[in-house]
Amino acid sequence: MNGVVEELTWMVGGEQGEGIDSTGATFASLMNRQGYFLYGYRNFGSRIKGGHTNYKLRIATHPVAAQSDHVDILLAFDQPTININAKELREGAVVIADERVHPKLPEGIRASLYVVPLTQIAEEHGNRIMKNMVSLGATAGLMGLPVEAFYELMQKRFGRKGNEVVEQNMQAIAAGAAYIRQHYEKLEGFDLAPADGKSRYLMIGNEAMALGALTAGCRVMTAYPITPASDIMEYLVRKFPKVGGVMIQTEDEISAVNMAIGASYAGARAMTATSGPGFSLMAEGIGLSGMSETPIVVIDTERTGPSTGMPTRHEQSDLNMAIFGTHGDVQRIVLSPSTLEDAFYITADAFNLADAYQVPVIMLADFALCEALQTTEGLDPTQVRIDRGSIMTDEQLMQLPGGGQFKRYAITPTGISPRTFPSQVNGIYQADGLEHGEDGHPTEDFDVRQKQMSKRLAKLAGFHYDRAIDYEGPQQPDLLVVGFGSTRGVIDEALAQLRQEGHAVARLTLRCLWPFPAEETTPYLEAAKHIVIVENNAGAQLAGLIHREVGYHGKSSSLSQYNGRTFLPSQLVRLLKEWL
Amino acid sequence: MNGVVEELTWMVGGEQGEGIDSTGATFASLMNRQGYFLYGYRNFGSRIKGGHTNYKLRIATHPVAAQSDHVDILLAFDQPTININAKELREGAVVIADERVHPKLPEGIRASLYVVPLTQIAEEHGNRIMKNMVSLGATAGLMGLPVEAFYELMQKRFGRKGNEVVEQNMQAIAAGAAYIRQHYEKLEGFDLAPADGKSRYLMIGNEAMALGALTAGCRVMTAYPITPASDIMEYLVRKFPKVGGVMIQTEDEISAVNMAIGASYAGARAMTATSGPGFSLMAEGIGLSGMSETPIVVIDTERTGPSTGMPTRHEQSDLNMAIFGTHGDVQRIVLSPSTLEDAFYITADAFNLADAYQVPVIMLADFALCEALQTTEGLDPTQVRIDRGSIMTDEQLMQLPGGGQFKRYAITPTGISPRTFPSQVNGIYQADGLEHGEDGHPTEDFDVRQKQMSKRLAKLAGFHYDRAIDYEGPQQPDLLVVGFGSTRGVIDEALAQLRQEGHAVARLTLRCLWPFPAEETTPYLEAAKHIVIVENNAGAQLAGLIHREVGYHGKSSSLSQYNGRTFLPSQLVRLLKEWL
Amino acid sequence: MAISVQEKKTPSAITLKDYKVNIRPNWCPGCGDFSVLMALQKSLTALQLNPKDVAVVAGIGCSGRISGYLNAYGFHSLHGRALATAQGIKLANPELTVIAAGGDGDAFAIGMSQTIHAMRRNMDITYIVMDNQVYGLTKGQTSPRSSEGFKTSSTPYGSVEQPVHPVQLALSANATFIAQGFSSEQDELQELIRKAIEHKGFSLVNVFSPCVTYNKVNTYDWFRQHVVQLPETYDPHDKGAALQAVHDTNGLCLGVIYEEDRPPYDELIPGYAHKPYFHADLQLPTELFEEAMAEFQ
Amino acid sequence: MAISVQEKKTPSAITLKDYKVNIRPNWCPGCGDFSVLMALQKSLTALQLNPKDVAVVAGIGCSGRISGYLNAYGFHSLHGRALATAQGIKLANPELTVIAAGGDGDAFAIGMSQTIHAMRRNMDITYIVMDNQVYGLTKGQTSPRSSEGFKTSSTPYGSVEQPVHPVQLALSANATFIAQGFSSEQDELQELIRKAIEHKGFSLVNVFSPCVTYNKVNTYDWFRQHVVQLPETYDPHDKGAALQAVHDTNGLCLGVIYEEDRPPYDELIPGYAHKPYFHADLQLPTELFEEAMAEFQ
Ligand SMILES: Cc1ncc(C[n+]2csc(CCOP(=O)(O)OP(=O)(O)O)c2C)c(N)n1
Ligand SMILES: Cc1ncc(C[n+]2csc(CCOP(=O)(O)OP(=O)(O)O)c2C)c(N)n1
Ligand code: SF4
Ligand code: SF4
Ligand SMILES: [Mg+2]
Ligand SMILES: [Mg+2]
Repeated sequence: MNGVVEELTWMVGGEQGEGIDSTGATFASLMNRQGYFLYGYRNFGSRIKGGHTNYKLRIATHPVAAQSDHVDILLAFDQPTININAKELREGAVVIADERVHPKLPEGIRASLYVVPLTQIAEEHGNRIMKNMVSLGATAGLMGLPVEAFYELMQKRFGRKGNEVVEQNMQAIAAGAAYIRQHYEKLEGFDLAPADGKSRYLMIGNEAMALGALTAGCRVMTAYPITPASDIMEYLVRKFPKVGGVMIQTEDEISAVNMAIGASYAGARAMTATSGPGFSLMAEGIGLSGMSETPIVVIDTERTGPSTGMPTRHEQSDLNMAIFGTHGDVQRIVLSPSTLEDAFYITADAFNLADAYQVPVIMLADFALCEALQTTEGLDPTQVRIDRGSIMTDEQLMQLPGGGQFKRYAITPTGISPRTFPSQVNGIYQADGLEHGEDGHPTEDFDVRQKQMSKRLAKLAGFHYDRAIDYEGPQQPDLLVVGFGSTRGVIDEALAQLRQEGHAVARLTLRCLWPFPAEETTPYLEAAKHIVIVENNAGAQLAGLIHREVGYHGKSSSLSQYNGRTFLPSQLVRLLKEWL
Repeated sequence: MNGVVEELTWMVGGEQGEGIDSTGATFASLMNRQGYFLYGYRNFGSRIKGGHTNYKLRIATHPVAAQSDHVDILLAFDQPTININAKELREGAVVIADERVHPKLPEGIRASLYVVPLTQIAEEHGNRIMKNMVSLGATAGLMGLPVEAFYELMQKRFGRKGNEVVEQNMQAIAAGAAYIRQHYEKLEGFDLAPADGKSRYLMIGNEAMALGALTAGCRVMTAYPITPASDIMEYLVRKFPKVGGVMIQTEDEISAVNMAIGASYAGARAMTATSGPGFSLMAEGIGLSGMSETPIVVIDTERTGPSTGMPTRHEQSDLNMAIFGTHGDVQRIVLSPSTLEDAFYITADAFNLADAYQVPVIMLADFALCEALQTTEGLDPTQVRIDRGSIMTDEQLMQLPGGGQFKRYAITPTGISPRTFPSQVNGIYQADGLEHGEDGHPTEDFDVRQKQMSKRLAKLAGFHYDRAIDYEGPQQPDLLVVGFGSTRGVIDEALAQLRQEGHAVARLTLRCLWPFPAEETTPYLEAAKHIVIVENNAGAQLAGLIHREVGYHGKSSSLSQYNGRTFLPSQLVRLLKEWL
Repeated sequence: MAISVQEKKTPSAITLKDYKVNIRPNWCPGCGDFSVLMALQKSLTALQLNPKDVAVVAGIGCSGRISGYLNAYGFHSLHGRALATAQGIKLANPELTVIAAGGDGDAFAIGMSQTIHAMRRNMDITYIVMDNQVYGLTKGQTSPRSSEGFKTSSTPYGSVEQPVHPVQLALSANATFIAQGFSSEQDELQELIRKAIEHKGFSLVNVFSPCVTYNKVNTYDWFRQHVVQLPETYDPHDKGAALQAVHDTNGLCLGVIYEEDRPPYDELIPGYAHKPYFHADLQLPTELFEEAMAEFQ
Repeated sequence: MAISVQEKKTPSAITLKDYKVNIRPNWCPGCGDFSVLMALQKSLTALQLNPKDVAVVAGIGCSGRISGYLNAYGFHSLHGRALATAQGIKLANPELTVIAAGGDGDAFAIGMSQTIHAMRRNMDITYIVMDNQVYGLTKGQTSPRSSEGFKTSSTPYGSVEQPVHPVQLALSANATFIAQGFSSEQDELQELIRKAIEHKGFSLVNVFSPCVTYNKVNTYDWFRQHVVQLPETYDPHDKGAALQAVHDTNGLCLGVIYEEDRPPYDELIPGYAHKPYFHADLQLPTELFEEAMAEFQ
């Protein structure tokens, strides 16, 4: 086809509470149904109404896993949307704005301004809130999308309100499209190449993690609301009744983590999810989980810190806390999903690992991964097996010599001691946060302490996790870019571009941060000429971790961004070139 | 003099609640008054009455800062005391035990057992609780100490109960001494060389820290009881009325840390003190202190972890938590006293540093340092200057252009912004745990965020602390032993012995752990042939920190002990020889 | 001895303008918190307190933004910890008028322990709870104040927990001043806040401050229909009567519900300085240091 | 629906010996906690519960050691968090008899919020507070239950805070069963604990359990002189009467003070499995997974 493009970035912006989210979601859904790959990123503030918000949607014929550099089409419901986002507009972009706000382009911006009476058209079609539909129609008009494409979606959305409503909305869409076609010349560069029409799924990382937990058999979730973790509790509370599970909103995060520990002790797969401030409050509980060897899964959805920070902005700054937070030497596992699929499979793994090693497992997920809307080809529940680890069967228990309590913390070569659950005959023991002997009773015997602590250390001594790392690129790159979490997508995109320019560059993503996968990473770190550690925090926390665990101080550099934004591909390309 | 020794170790043991502590303290006081140097270590369990406890007192004509390897004299009130401590007895040691318990020495122990009717003699002198005095008399008899030496002490202790009581106790002491002299031959090796008679001071680290805080102008302390930190609140609550200060026992550690933050915001020098579990609960508050740039001092008295662990045993395992605990990137300073004098001066420094950099300062003190009784020649309050850092004077404020709030978080080259206190005219601002602009109001502007976070980073970028390290030994040692906290004393003693054996060994003690004193330590680390990092935790936390910050993975080894005990000099000598 | 409100008056009269700042609250139009803010500003003006002598400490929530919306020293602290911070401020400078403020989640969920202990501790501070019976800022989950059956994103099938009763709890926790107001009754609210500040000791003002976005049950109208004014004859000094009133009105009575004369905490601290520490000479007198050292000999 | 106590009876009768362990409590001789332990063991025996079906969760304190002194599944959790852990256990296996226990510091200082919220949540668990009005394990500091003027190492000049009133708080927090006992009245205490366990929903048994080492004021004798038995005629179903009784006896009444029939939490959870999860098939049915995925199309 002539002049078609393989991807476009569309943004809708306006005041918080004006329906920006739903406009974005509707459009995303539409494009998903066409078979496009999407990456949607919501920019919203920590307030309910008012203030600028926008929804940036990247639409492509190929998988995309990062925000794009530029906006091609900006749908502006107010003038601030234009002002704030003007610098993101590519040369030749189109701004569609509501006539009612008397829109103007800032000086120096080389874009076309399409002034459309969005509100007026909506009102003419019966209701000003249909402004959103009119604007989607205008978008369709600009992109040469047939308005009929909306029909199924409108059916799904307004069907139960009656055909009339569906029709009304369709007409509003058509009117928006028509207005553009009538008043503005067709522009090159806005026609998307047709998609493959395949049916795919669109979800955010939080949903994928919640679904992963559900699939892994998690049946008790305890949580206290906090941005951006609340999605997870809100998802599970809706799903749990179907599987007999329970989500309980606790009075605080301290209760949440301790309740999860209780539930796990009594045999449930239990989890909690929180973000920075709540995660800090869980420090003591995570220590109890470690000391009492009670498995739990804690999802920490990172946001801009420290303290309350910027609750609705991106960051990756809880790595230190996840690995080193809580007093004393607490054995734990820290995992970090880097894709939507990771969010699902690694969360499911987290439950198996927690059960296998009887430790707290922390899922460290960053804001962008948690909240960005992404396309997946599908998630495979058959890849999720449920393995509850070392548990005494009733038969085994019956064969134990009677008398005395069960040796829950038996010293074993692996450090892993089979456990029992309350109500099992012959399995009685005490779980304890104090140092304890084999039967769980507190001790102050120096030798027993030594043995129990060594046992706990032993558990993770030879830890290996299949998904610990993901490497992509030549074996002896000039530059190895290391990262974790959502940076994977943008790094891939930047590296693709650098490779096109002839550079030998590679990516190493850490999906297990602790126990640090030294064996898995060392060959790659060793082979690289230079290493750049890319992360979204001010403390270069991943760099510090790598230095601590395997060194390479001399040939590694740190690239940290901590303004609440994700890296953009072209920005990363530019920054990485410093080392090329 | 013939056959005198330069030091002796005496231990008294019995059931918790039997007055073991006070017997030890009395003897320590006596020897202090003679001018001996002392190191007293109490071994007690996390229970109130019952269970074995002992008090081990090292008495020397020269400074001592560690437990000794062996016990010379064991005063045993019960048989378990003999059994438990038998392996610590040096060959030829004397065990003085109460006849009433029919004491026996375990097989293979080459010591003399002096069976003395302690209780009976006490009863004969009027009161069985004087058993303790009788036993001290027996000790005196063995050591050839004149019983008159006790007189002043008895006066001080029982003076207000009347002369009769003093006399009664003196007679009990005399009877104990006489019994030994009459029934047992004088042994070689128990006569201490005379001390210099100089007046010195005997205190525990917690008292030195509390006094340091008081001297530095701390006037608000908020705390929740916990072992081994409670001494500090209990000391200050008694002293504060004299200086108008206030100690408030809060409902928990969360309140404690936030109340301290409030007090500091309003102009007080404020602190809190806790141990592991409480320290974990303070994670969120420490983040708020960092983000709002409100100085506070937090003393963490480490005990055996993780979780509730062993509350009355030694450990150094909160280093990771102190430096890396709390979500997000929180700027902080972590100091660690290594001697009694450090406990005083560095605590005082902590308040100046907190005020200077407007950050939380964490005093990481280990159990042995907090609780061991040590001799000091004196503490000099004139070395403690009070510097409140950058504060706007009323005059400066009056000269500000009116209108708008005070720019509390002004961007400055050093990152340090002058502050005001409520009630100052023209100084109104909001302190905030959310990201904020210069006037403290919340912001979600990416650039402002970037600037404020960079400002906070800048504060500690070139941080230098005079007392950051202490080095002792040759410039190019074959072995450099690195440690922090109370290990300093025992390392010194071990190294002295190794030097006598001709080894070139040196000690590097870190008294500032964060910001890591890379510049100060690198020359020493570089110069050493091999490095051994000695610490009392299972996670080799200090080793990890050094690796992270400056590397030397290749030539450094880790020596960790985590059974709740301190290292002993001969043990350390033996262990270190592995690298010599 | 806390400095009395009278003494703080400055020669030039304080006007409402002195408490205004140039920042537009980010609350939703119609949010009950606007009225609370205005009532607070008016009370402080009525008391002729100089803004520099007032510290407002807020928790985290929509309500928690209040500290940034008036001209006074402010501390936007942590979720649930405003009272702890506020008490610290009061201790460090007893001459300040200290107001803590926050939401119902702040006060009665995560901050429940802080709330009850502040009440029994009875420092001379005022706590304003903006009680909208929902979590506003986190987008509408249930709160411990939500009624049974209340549907939210975290309780899609309706809440199954008994709500907490702020006034009853405060009565059991020995709070010495307890009032309840309603955003729609701004004049009364201003009066209540003024009295609360004047009260020597801990004062609670629980305010029904509707969340127009997430609480479609406890709306302005709902409150208008359900609140009950305490009669003129009501004597707030009788705890029994207070309990009865709360019981009879299902917790929905407005006015000063309870008041008791009890010396505030700072008057009871032995040897307490009773003045701002930042003005004080912090040097430890030599004789005190020596006395302290002598104990170690 | 919680399994009723009757159904749990095993053919071979449970005797006190079944609840004994071979560990000597490390409490001081004479500590009130011995009696609480014995009363608990006797109640469980009286109820003919099999030890394997009982979980005892304790906090940290002298009192907190109780979970290790009887033969039952135990969890020695964190200071102030026994109730959170206990609720988690109950959720995961509603067939268990879950007892939480701890000290007054545990319950009313650091754990205050957990205590109040557990009460209003009304899960079917029993909470035994060993209320000695002091911090025992940390060597005798003041507790929120200490009376004004009480001298301790942390209040050498006497406590200046109002103590908290467990029963009043529990009444305001909607606890559905509230009893108070005394270590010296072991038979009654055993009876109270038994009734508390039988009660469906949250039950509080606050026990005056003297600390003979650190509390020289509220001694056995002191309690003997001050406690008041509720009369035979007393009806625990009347909240007003309960409040009155507590008021009249200065909080020192013994007996079942309040009792109310309200469905426990787990009966109200929509779709809840009501059976131990560890027996359940955790595999997510394919149709449910597909249904879930379809929502993302
Ligand atoms: C420790 C912690 N947990 C959770 C949050 C997230 N959070 C912010 S405000 C809020 C509750 C808001 O409800 P409320 O206190 O009633 O205030 P409102 O917004 O309704 O005024 C929560 C849970 C947080 N900031 N800190
Ligand atoms: C988070 C935390 N803070 C403090 C402590 C120390 N601590 C242990 S027991 C206790 C209080 C004991 O009092 P109480 O709960 O009344 O129990 P009692 O010993 O009197 O039975 C405290 C403060 C702790 N273990 N954990
Ligand atoms: S969400 Fe509710 S509480 Fe928050 S600002 Fe809007 S109306 Fe007010
Ligand atoms: S200190 Fe008190 S509470 Fe603790 S065991 Fe002794 S008597 Fe009991
Ligand atoms: Mg609210
Ligand atoms: Mg107690």
